Amino acid sequence: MTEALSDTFTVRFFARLREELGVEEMTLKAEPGLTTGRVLEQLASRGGPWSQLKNGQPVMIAVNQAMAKEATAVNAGDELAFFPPVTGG
Amino acid sequence: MTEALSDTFTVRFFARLREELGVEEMTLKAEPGLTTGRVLEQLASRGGPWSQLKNGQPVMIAVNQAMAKEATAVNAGDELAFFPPVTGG
Amino acid sequence: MLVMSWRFFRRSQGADVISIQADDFDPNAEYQALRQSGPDTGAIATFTGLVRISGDHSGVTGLFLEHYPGMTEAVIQQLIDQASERWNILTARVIHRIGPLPLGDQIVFVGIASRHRGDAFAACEFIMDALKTSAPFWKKEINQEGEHWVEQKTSDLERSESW
Amino acid sequence: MLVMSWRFFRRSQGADVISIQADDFDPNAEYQALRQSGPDTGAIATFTGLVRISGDHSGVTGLFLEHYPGMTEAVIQQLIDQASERWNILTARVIHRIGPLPLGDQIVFVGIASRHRGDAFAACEFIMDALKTSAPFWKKEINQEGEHWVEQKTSDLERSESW
Repeated sequence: MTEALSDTFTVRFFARLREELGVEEMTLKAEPGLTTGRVLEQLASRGGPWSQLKNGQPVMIAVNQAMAKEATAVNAGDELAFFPPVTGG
Repeated sequence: MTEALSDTFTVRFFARLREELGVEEMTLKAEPGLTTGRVLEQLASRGGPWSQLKNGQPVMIAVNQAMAKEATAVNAGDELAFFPPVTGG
Repeated sequence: MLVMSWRFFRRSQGADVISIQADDFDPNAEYQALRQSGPDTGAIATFTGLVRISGDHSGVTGLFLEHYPGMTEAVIQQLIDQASERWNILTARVIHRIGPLPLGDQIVFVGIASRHRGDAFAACEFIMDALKTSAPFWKKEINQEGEHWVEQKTSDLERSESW
Repeated sequence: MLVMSWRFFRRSQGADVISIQADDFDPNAEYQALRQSGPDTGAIATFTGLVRISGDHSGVTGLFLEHYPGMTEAVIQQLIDQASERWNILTARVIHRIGPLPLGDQIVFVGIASRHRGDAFAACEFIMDALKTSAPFWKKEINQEGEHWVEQKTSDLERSESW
Protein backbone atom coordinates (compact mmCIF):
# COMPACT_ATOMS: atom_id res chain seq x y z
CA MET A 1 0.00 0.00 0.00
CA THR A 2 1.46 3.31 -1.09
CA GLU A 3 1.01 6.25 1.25
CA ALA A 4 -0.29 9.45 -0.30
CA LEU A 5 2.58 11.96 -0.59
CA SER A 6 0.50 14.62 1.08
CA ASP A 7 0.25 12.49 4.26
CA THR A 8 3.97 12.01 4.77
CA PHE A 9 7.06 13.76 6.04
CA THR A 10 10.71 13.00 5.45
CA VAL A 11 13.40 12.22 8.03
CA ARG A 12 17.07 12.61 7.19
CA PHE A 13 20.08 11.41 9.18
CA PHE A 14 23.63 12.72 9.01
CA ALA A 15 27.18 11.76 9.96
CA ARG A 16 27.55 9.22 12.79
CA LEU A 17 23.78 8.72 13.12
CA ARG A 18 23.42 8.02 9.38
CA GLU A 19 26.24 5.47 9.59
CA GLU A 20 25.07 3.74 12.77
CA LEU A 21 21.41 3.56 11.74
CA GLY A 22 22.33 2.59 8.19
CA VAL A 23 19.68 4.98 6.88
CA GLU A 24 20.11 8.24 5.05
CA GLU A 25 16.49 9.18 4.56
CA MET A 26 13.07 7.77 5.36
CA THR A 27 9.46 8.70 4.74
CA LEU A 28 6.94 8.48 7.61
CA LYS A 29 3.22 9.09 7.88
CA ALA A 30 2.13 12.33 9.53
CA GLU A 31 -0.39 12.23 12.40
CA PRO A 32 -2.29 15.05 14.07
CA GLY A 33 -0.39 16.55 17.02
CA LEU A 34 2.92 14.97 16.09
CA THR A 35 6.14 16.51 17.44
CA THR A 36 9.80 15.84 16.67
CA GLY A 37 10.18 14.40 20.18
CA ARG A 38 7.37 11.91 19.48
CA VAL A 39 9.05 10.92 16.19
CA LEU A 40 12.29 10.31 18.09
CA GLU A 41 10.42 8.13 20.61
CA GLN A 42 8.73 6.12 17.88
CA LEU A 43 12.02 5.55 16.06
CA ALA A 44 13.87 4.70 19.31
CA SER A 45 11.26 2.02 20.09
CA ARG A 46 12.54 0.07 17.08
CA GLY A 47 15.39 -1.02 19.35
CA GLY A 48 18.98 -1.86 18.40
CA PRO A 49 20.94 1.14 17.15
CA TRP A 50 17.69 3.14 17.10
CA SER A 51 17.50 3.26 20.91
CA GLN A 52 20.33 5.82 20.93
CA LEU A 53 17.88 8.41 19.62
CA LYS A 54 16.41 8.62 23.14
CA ASN A 55 19.08 7.11 25.37
CA GLY A 56 22.35 7.84 23.63
CA GLN A 57 24.49 10.84 22.85
CA PRO A 58 22.76 14.19 22.24
CA VAL A 59 20.70 14.42 19.05
CA MET A 60 20.21 17.73 17.27
CA ILE A 61 16.91 18.30 15.47
CA ALA A 62 16.06 20.35 12.39
CA VAL A 63 12.66 20.92 10.80
CA ASN A 64 12.64 22.28 7.28
CA GLN A 65 16.35 23.03 7.59
CA ALA A 66 16.03 25.18 10.70
CA MET A 67 17.08 24.12 14.21
CA ALA A 68 14.13 22.76 16.18
CA LYS A 69 13.27 21.34 19.59
CA GLU A 70 11.50 18.18 20.75
CA ALA A 71 8.28 20.16 21.11
CA THR A 72 8.33 21.38 17.51
CA ALA A 73 5.24 20.31 15.55
CA VAL A 74 5.65 17.97 12.60
CA ASN A 75 3.30 18.36 9.64
CA ALA A 76 2.85 16.53 6.36
CA GLY A 77 5.40 17.72 3.82
CA ASP A 78 8.00 18.62 6.47
CA GLU A 79 11.66 17.70 6.21
CA LEU A 80 12.99 16.53 9.58
CA ALA A 81 16.64 15.87 10.26
CA PHE A 82 18.38 14.23 13.20
CA PHE A 83 22.13 14.55 13.62
CA PRO A 84 24.97 14.63 16.16
CA PRO A 85 26.25 17.95 17.53
CA VAL A 86 27.98 19.75 14.68
CA THR A 87 31.77 19.90 14.37
CA GLY A 88 32.66 22.03 11.35
CA GLY A 89 35.03 24.96 11.06
CA MET B 1 82.36 76.75 23.33
CA THR B 2 81.85 73.11 22.38
CA GLU B 3 80.42 70.80 25.06
CA ALA B 4 82.22 67.53 25.57
CA LEU B 5 80.18 64.72 23.99
CA SER B 6 80.36 62.68 27.18
CA ASP B 7 78.55 65.44 29.12
CA THR B 8 75.54 65.65 26.83
CA PHE B 9 72.31 63.92 26.00
CA THR B 10 70.12 64.16 22.92
CA VAL B 11 66.47 65.21 22.70
CA ARG B 12 64.35 64.30 19.68
CA PHE B 13 60.92 65.61 18.77
CA PHE B 14 58.39 63.94 16.52
CA ALA B 15 55.24 64.74 14.52
CA ARG B 16 53.22 67.80 15.67
CA LEU B 17 55.79 68.72 18.35
CA ARG B 18 58.66 68.63 15.86
CA GLU B 19 56.67 70.87 13.52
CA GLU B 20 55.47 73.37 16.16
CA LEU B 21 58.85 73.67 17.90
CA GLY B 22 60.69 73.78 14.60
CA VAL B 23 63.32 71.43 16.01
CA GLU B 24 64.00 67.79 15.17
CA GLU B 25 66.88 67.12 17.50
CA MET B 26 68.91 69.03 20.09
CA THR B 27 71.87 68.32 22.35
CA LEU B 28 71.73 69.37 25.99
CA LYS B 29 74.19 69.23 28.87
CA ALA B 30 73.59 66.53 31.48
CA GLU B 31 73.43 67.49 35.17
CA PRO B 32 73.43 65.28 38.26
CA GLY B 33 69.90 64.28 39.34
CA LEU B 34 68.30 65.29 36.07
CA THR B 35 64.91 63.77 35.15
CA THR B 36 62.86 63.90 31.95
CA GLY B 37 60.29 66.03 33.81
CA ARG B 38 62.99 68.57 34.71
CA VAL B 39 64.12 68.65 31.06
CA LEU B 40 60.52 69.35 30.03
CA GLU B 41 60.32 72.21 32.57
CA GLN B 42 63.59 73.74 31.39
CA LEU B 43 62.49 73.58 27.76
CA ALA B 44 59.00 74.92 28.56
CA SER B 45 60.57 77.95 30.28
CA ARG B 46 61.86 79.08 26.90
CA GLY B 47 58.33 80.36 26.29
CA GLY B 48 56.45 80.63 22.99
CA PRO B 49 55.64 77.23 21.43
CA TRP B 50 57.87 75.59 24.06
CA SER B 51 55.39 76.33 26.87
CA GLN B 52 53.12 73.57 25.52
CA LEU B 53 55.59 71.00 26.86
CA LYS B 54 54.22 71.70 30.35
CA ASN B 55 50.87 73.40 29.74
CA GLY B 56 49.67 71.98 26.45
CA GLN B 57 48.41 68.68 25.12
CA PRO B 58 49.80 65.46 26.61
CA VAL B 59 53.46 64.74 25.85
CA MET B 60 54.78 61.18 25.69
CA ILE B 61 58.35 60.56 26.82
CA ALA B 62 60.91 57.97 25.71
CA VAL B 63 64.40 57.42 27.06
CA ASN B 64 66.73 55.33 24.92
CA GLN B 65 63.77 54.31 22.76
CA ALA B 66 61.69 52.92 25.62
CA MET B 67 58.61 54.61 27.10
CA ALA B 68 59.51 56.63 30.20
CA LYS B 69 57.90 58.85 32.85
CA GLU B 70 58.63 62.34 34.16
CA ALA B 71 60.56 60.80 37.05
CA THR B 72 62.89 58.84 34.79
CA ALA B 73 66.54 59.77 35.30
CA VAL B 74 68.49 61.38 32.46
CA ASN B 75 72.18 60.58 32.08
CA ALA B 76 74.89 61.72 29.70
CA GLY B 77 74.69 59.75 26.45
CA ASP B 78 70.94 59.18 26.73
CA GLU B 79 68.55 59.66 23.83
CA LEU B 80 65.36 61.38 25.02
CA ALA B 81 62.32 61.83 22.85
CA PHE B 82 59.17 63.90 23.35
CA PHE B 83 56.16 63.31 21.15
CA PRO B 84 52.35 63.51 20.98
CA PRO B 85 50.22 60.45 21.79
CA VAL B 86 50.76 57.92 19.02
CA THR B 87 48.21 57.36 16.24
CA GLY B 88 49.48 54.56 13.99
CA GLY B 89 47.69 51.44 12.81
CA MET C 1 21.33 62.70 12.12
CA LEU C 2 18.83 60.16 10.82
CA VAL C 3 20.39 60.32 7.37
CA MET C 4 23.84 59.89 8.86
CA SER C 5 22.72 56.82 10.75
CA TRP C 6 21.17 55.34 7.70
CA ARG C 7 24.32 55.90 5.69
CA PHE C 8 26.39 54.49 8.48
CA PHE C 9 24.58 51.17 8.57
CA ARG C 10 23.92 50.79 4.88
CA ARG C 11 25.75 47.93 3.25
CA SER C 12 25.51 46.10 -0.03
CA GLN C 13 24.60 42.57 0.98
CA GLY C 14 24.93 41.70 -2.70
CA ALA C 15 28.69 41.59 -2.13
CA ASP C 16 28.38 38.97 0.64
CA VAL C 17 29.45 35.49 -0.36
CA ILE C 18 28.64 32.12 1.18
CA SER C 19 30.17 29.12 -0.54
CA ILE C 20 30.18 25.45 0.44
CA GLN C 21 32.56 23.71 -1.90
CA ALA C 22 34.77 20.65 -2.34
CA ASP C 23 37.43 22.65 -4.19
CA ASP C 24 40.17 24.57 -2.43
CA PHE C 25 39.73 28.34 -2.13
CA ASP C 26 42.08 31.28 -2.60
CA PRO C 27 42.15 33.54 0.50
CA ASN C 28 43.88 36.22 -1.56
CA ALA C 29 40.98 36.38 -4.03
CA GLU C 30 38.64 36.72 -1.03
CA TYR C 31 40.79 39.46 0.50
CA GLN C 32 40.92 41.38 -2.78
CA ALA C 33 37.12 41.14 -3.06
CA LEU C 34 36.75 42.43 0.52
CA ARG C 35 38.97 45.40 -0.34
CA GLN C 36 36.37 46.40 -2.95
CA SER C 37 33.88 47.35 -0.22
CA GLY C 38 34.05 51.07 -1.02
CA PRO C 39 36.21 54.04 0.00
CA ASP C 40 35.18 53.80 3.66
CA THR C 41 36.75 50.34 4.07
CA GLY C 42 39.26 50.75 6.89
CA ALA C 43 39.58 47.25 8.32
CA ILE C 44 39.69 43.70 6.96
CA ALA C 45 39.82 40.78 9.37
CA THR C 46 40.19 37.26 8.04
CA PHE C 47 40.32 33.81 9.56
CA THR C 48 41.43 30.60 7.86
CA GLY C 49 41.19 27.18 9.46
CA LEU C 50 43.58 24.43 8.38
CA VAL C 51 43.74 20.63 8.85
CA ARG C 52 46.27 20.18 11.66
CA ILE C 53 48.18 17.08 12.70
CA SER C 54 46.96 17.12 16.33
CA GLY C 55 43.21 16.71 16.35
CA ASP C 56 41.07 14.67 18.72
CA HIS C 57 43.68 11.96 18.06
CA SER C 58 47.33 12.41 17.13
CA GLY C 59 48.90 11.92 13.72
CA VAL C 60 45.94 13.19 11.72
CA THR C 61 46.45 12.56 8.02
CA GLY C 62 43.20 14.13 6.86
CA LEU C 63 39.55 14.92 7.46
CA PHE C 64 36.30 14.11 5.76
CA LEU C 65 33.70 16.88 6.01
CA GLU C 66 30.00 16.08 5.65
CA HIS C 67 27.28 18.76 5.60
CA TYR C 68 23.53 19.26 5.25
CA PRO C 69 23.09 20.93 1.86
CA GLY C 70 20.72 23.87 1.95
CA MET C 71 20.49 24.15 5.71
CA THR C 72 24.23 24.93 5.96
CA GLU C 73 23.96 27.95 3.68
CA ALA C 74 20.81 29.16 5.47
CA VAL C 75 22.45 28.94 8.90
CA ILE C 76 25.55 30.83 7.73
CA GLN C 77 23.35 33.53 6.19
CA GLN C 78 21.60 33.87 9.55
CA LEU C 79 24.95 34.21 11.31
CA ILE C 80 26.00 36.97 8.89
CA ASP C 81 22.64 38.69 9.46
CA GLN C 82 23.06 38.47 13.24
CA ALA C 83 26.60 39.83 12.97
CA SER C 84 25.34 42.70 10.78
CA GLU C 85 22.80 43.67 13.42
CA ARG C 86 25.46 43.83 16.12
CA TRP C 87 28.42 45.25 14.22
CA ASN C 88 29.01 47.58 11.32
CA ILE C 89 29.91 45.26 8.44
CA LEU C 90 30.51 46.33 4.84
CA THR C 91 31.02 42.86 3.34
CA ALA C 92 31.16 39.32 4.71
CA ARG C 93 32.59 36.31 2.90
CA VAL C 94 32.37 32.76 4.27
CA ILE C 95 33.71 29.65 2.55
CA HIS C 96 33.61 26.14 3.96
CA ARG C 97 34.95 23.06 2.27
CA ILE C 98 33.42 19.59 2.27
CA GLY C 99 34.64 16.13 1.33
CA PRO C 100 38.14 14.74 1.84
CA LEU C 101 40.78 17.23 3.07
CA PRO C 102 44.41 16.18 3.55
CA LEU C 103 46.69 17.45 6.35
CA GLY C 104 47.54 21.13 5.86
CA ASP C 105 44.58 21.87 3.62
CA GLN C 106 42.38 24.93 4.09
CA ILE C 107 38.98 24.09 5.65
CA VAL C 108 37.20 27.36 6.28
CA PHE C 109 37.55 31.08 5.53
CA VAL C 110 35.70 33.96 7.18
CA GLY C 111 36.51 37.49 6.01
CA ILE C 112 34.93 40.76 7.12
CA ALA C 113 35.40 44.24 5.65
CA SER C 114 34.37 47.06 7.94
CA ARG C 115 35.05 50.71 8.68
CA HIS C 116 36.71 49.99 12.03
CA ARG C 117 38.85 47.17 13.33
CA GLY C 118 36.68 46.44 16.38
CA ASP C 119 33.70 45.55 14.20
CA ALA C 120 35.81 43.53 11.77
CA PHE C 121 37.44 41.45 14.52
CA ALA C 122 34.23 40.88 16.48
CA ALA C 123 32.10 39.92 13.48
CA CYS C 124 34.79 37.57 12.12
CA GLU C 125 35.31 35.79 15.45
CA PHE C 126 31.58 35.64 16.22
CA ILE C 127 30.78 34.03 12.86
CA MET C 128 33.58 31.46 13.30
CA ASP C 129 32.53 30.61 16.86
CA ALA C 130 28.82 30.39 16.00
CA LEU C 131 29.49 28.39 12.84
CA LYS C 132 31.28 25.74 14.88
CA THR C 133 28.24 25.05 17.03
CA SER C 134 25.30 25.80 14.74
CA ALA C 135 26.22 25.14 11.09
CA PRO C 136 25.49 21.51 10.13
CA PHE C 137 28.97 20.23 9.31
CA TRP C 138 30.48 17.04 10.69
CA LYS C 139 34.13 16.18 10.72
CA LYS C 140 35.54 12.70 10.43
CA GLU C 141 39.17 12.53 11.46
CA ILE C 142 41.54 10.09 9.78
CA ASN C 143 44.85 8.90 11.25
CA GLN C 144 47.07 5.82 10.95
CA GLU C 145 44.73 3.81 13.20
CA GLY C 146 41.56 4.47 11.25
CA GLU C 147 38.83 7.07 11.25
CA HIS C 148 36.32 8.43 13.74
CA TRP C 149 33.75 11.18 14.02
CA VAL C 150 34.98 14.20 15.94
CA GLU C 151 33.00 15.02 19.11
CA GLN C 152 31.81 18.55 19.74
CA LYS C 153 33.97 20.30 22.33
CA THR C 154 32.59 21.92 25.47
CA SER C 155 35.01 24.78 24.89
CA ASP C 156 33.42 25.44 21.49
CA LEU C 157 29.95 25.54 23.07
CA GLU C 158 31.19 27.94 25.74
CA ARG C 159 32.86 30.23 23.20
CA SER C 160 29.73 30.30 21.09
CA GLU C 161 27.51 31.02 24.09
CA SER C 162 29.81 33.80 25.30
CA TRP C 163 28.61 36.05 22.45
CA MET D 1 53.77 16.26 31.11
CA LEU D 2 56.66 18.70 31.38
CA VAL D 3 57.90 17.66 27.96
CA MET D 4 54.39 18.03 26.54
CA SER D 5 54.13 21.57 27.92
CA TRP D 6 57.47 22.48 26.53
CA ARG D 7 56.53 21.20 23.11
CA PHE D 8 53.19 22.96 23.30
CA PHE D 9 54.71 26.37 23.90
CA ARG D 10 57.77 26.01 21.71
CA ARG D 11 57.77 28.28 18.71
CA SER D 12 60.36 29.35 16.18
CA GLN D 13 60.63 33.07 16.74
CA GLY D 14 62.99 33.08 13.78
CA ALA D 15 59.89 32.96 11.58
CA ASP D 16 58.45 36.12 13.16
CA VAL D 17 58.66 39.21 10.97
CA ILE D 18 58.48 42.89 11.88
CA SER D 19 58.82 45.30 8.99
CA ILE D 20 58.45 49.08 8.86
CA GLN D 21 58.48 50.06 5.22
CA ALA D 22 57.47 52.73 2.72
CA ASP D 23 56.61 50.15 0.05
CA ASP D 24 53.27 48.41 -0.17
CA PHE D 25 53.06 44.85 1.14
CA ASP D 26 51.42 41.69 -0.15
CA PRO D 27 49.05 40.15 2.44
CA ASN D 28 48.99 36.95 0.41
CA ALA D 29 52.77 36.51 0.71
CA GLU D 30 52.35 37.04 4.48
CA TYR D 31 49.52 34.51 4.65
CA GLN D 32 51.52 31.93 2.70
CA ALA D 33 54.47 32.43 5.06
CA LEU D 34 52.16 32.00 8.09
CA ARG D 35 50.89 28.72 6.60
CA GLN D 36 54.47 27.41 6.79
CA SER D 37 54.32 27.29 10.60
CA GLY D 38 54.43 23.50 10.74
CA PRO D 39 51.89 20.65 10.61
CA ASP D 40 50.14 21.77 13.79
CA THR D 41 49.04 25.06 12.25
CA GLY D 42 45.25 25.07 12.59
CA ALA D 43 44.35 28.76 12.60
CA ILE D 44 45.52 31.89 10.82
CA ALA D 45 44.03 35.24 11.78
CA THR D 46 44.97 38.36 9.84
CA PHE D 47 44.14 42.01 10.06
CA THR D 48 44.78 44.67 7.43
CA GLY D 49 44.15 48.36 7.95
CA LEU D 50 43.40 50.60 4.96
CA VAL D 51 43.29 54.37 4.37
CA ARG D 52 39.58 55.22 4.48
CA ILE D 53 37.75 58.29 3.22
CA SER D 54 36.14 59.13 6.58
CA GLY D 55 38.87 59.87 9.08
CA ASP D 56 38.97 62.56 11.76
CA HIS D 57 37.77 64.82 8.94
CA SER D 58 35.72 63.85 5.87
CA GLY D 59 36.96 63.47 2.32
CA VAL D 60 40.36 62.05 3.23
CA THR D 61 42.59 61.80 0.17
CA GLY D 62 45.61 60.34 1.92
CA LEU D 63 47.76 60.01 5.02
CA PHE D 64 51.36 60.71 5.89
CA LEU D 65 52.84 58.31 8.44
CA GLU D 66 55.82 59.35 10.56
CA HIS D 67 57.59 56.99 12.98
CA TYR D 68 60.49 56.75 15.41
CA PRO D 69 62.99 54.43 13.71
CA GLY D 70 64.41 51.81 16.04
CA MET D 71 61.95 52.37 18.86
CA THR D 72 59.03 51.32 16.66
CA GLU D 73 60.52 47.91 15.92
CA ALA D 74 61.47 47.42 19.58
CA VAL D 75 57.94 48.22 20.80
CA ILE D 76 56.34 45.86 18.27
CA GLN D 77 58.74 43.08 19.29
CA GLN D 78 57.68 43.63 22.91
CA LEU D 79 54.03 43.38 21.90
CA ILE D 80 54.68 40.08 20.10
CA ASP D 81 56.58 38.82 23.16
CA GLN D 82 53.70 39.83 25.45
CA ALA D 83 51.20 38.12 23.14
CA SER D 84 53.37 34.98 23.09
CA GLU D 85 53.31 34.81 26.88
CA ARG D 86 49.51 35.01 26.97
CA TRP D 87 48.57 32.95 23.93
CA ASN D 88 49.90 30.01 22.01
CA ILE D 89 51.44 31.56 18.88
CA LEU D 90 53.37 29.68 16.21
CA THR D 91 54.33 32.69 14.07
CA ALA D 92 53.59 36.41 14.16
CA ARG D 93 54.08 38.83 11.27
CA VAL D 94 53.61 42.60 11.61
CA ILE D 95 54.10 45.13 8.81
CA HIS D 96 53.50 48.87 9.10
CA ARG D 97 53.96 51.37 6.32
CA ILE D 98 55.37 54.88 6.64
CA GLY D 99 55.43 57.94 4.39
CA PRO D 100 52.66 59.09 2.04
CA LEU D 101 49.70 56.70 1.63
CA PRO D 102 46.84 57.50 -0.75
CA LEU D 103 43.17 56.68 -0.08
CA GLY D 104 42.54 52.91 -0.22
CA ASP D 105 46.17 51.95 0.42
CA GLN D 106 47.18 49.30 2.91
CA ILE D 107 48.62 50.74 6.15
CA VAL D 108 49.20 47.86 8.52
CA PHE D 109 49.15 44.06 8.57
CA VAL D 110 49.10 41.76 11.60
CA GLY D 111 49.01 38.01 11.01
CA ILE D 112 49.11 35.20 13.56
CA ALA D 113 49.47 31.48 12.97
CA SER D 114 48.39 29.30 15.87
CA ARG D 115 47.08 25.86 16.71
CA HIS D 116 43.66 27.14 17.76
CA ARG D 117 41.46 29.99 16.58
CA GLY D 118 40.99 31.55 20.02
CA ASP D 119 44.73 32.19 20.36
CA ALA D 120 45.05 33.45 16.78
CA PHE D 121 42.16 35.93 17.13
CA ALA D 122 43.19 37.19 20.56
CA ALA D 123 46.87 37.66 19.73
CA CYS D 124 46.06 39.40 16.45
CA GLU D 125 43.56 41.82 18.01
CA PHE D 126 45.75 42.46 21.08
CA ILE D 127 48.76 43.37 18.94
CA MET D 128 46.66 45.72 16.77
CA ASP D 129 45.06 47.41 19.78
CA ALA D 130 48.34 47.77 21.68
CA LEU D 131 50.20 48.96 18.58
CA LYS D 132 47.73 51.83 18.19
CA THR D 133 48.51 53.25 21.63
CA SER D 134 52.14 52.26 22.22
CA ALA D 135 54.04 52.05 18.91
CA PRO D 136 55.54 55.45 17.94
CA PHE D 137 53.70 56.19 14.70
CA TRP D 138 51.93 59.48 13.95
CA LYS D 139 49.33 59.97 11.27
CA LYS D 140 48.82 63.19 9.35
CA GLU D 141 45.50 63.23 7.55
CA ILE D 142 45.14 65.03 4.23
CA ASN D 143 41.85 66.22 2.73
CA GLN D 144 40.69 68.95 0.35
CA GLU D 145 41.01 71.60 3.06
CA GLY D 146 44.60 70.82 4.01
CA GLU D 147 46.33 68.51 6.42
CA HIS D 148 46.32 67.95 10.19
CA TRP D 149 47.78 65.58 12.74
CA VAL D 150 45.31 62.94 13.87
CA GLU D 151 44.50 63.02 17.62
CA GLN D 152 44.63 59.82 19.66
CA LYS D 153 41.15 58.49 20.35
CA THR D 154 39.85 57.72 23.84
CA SER D 155 38.24 54.59 22.40
CA ASP D 156 41.67 53.36 21.27
CA LEU D 157 43.08 53.91 24.75
CA GLU D 158 40.15 52.05 26.29
CA ARG D 159 40.49 49.13 23.87
CA SER D 160 44.19 48.87 24.57
CA GLU D 161 43.68 49.01 28.34
CA SER D 162 40.94 46.36 28.20
CA TRP D 163 43.56 43.67 27.52
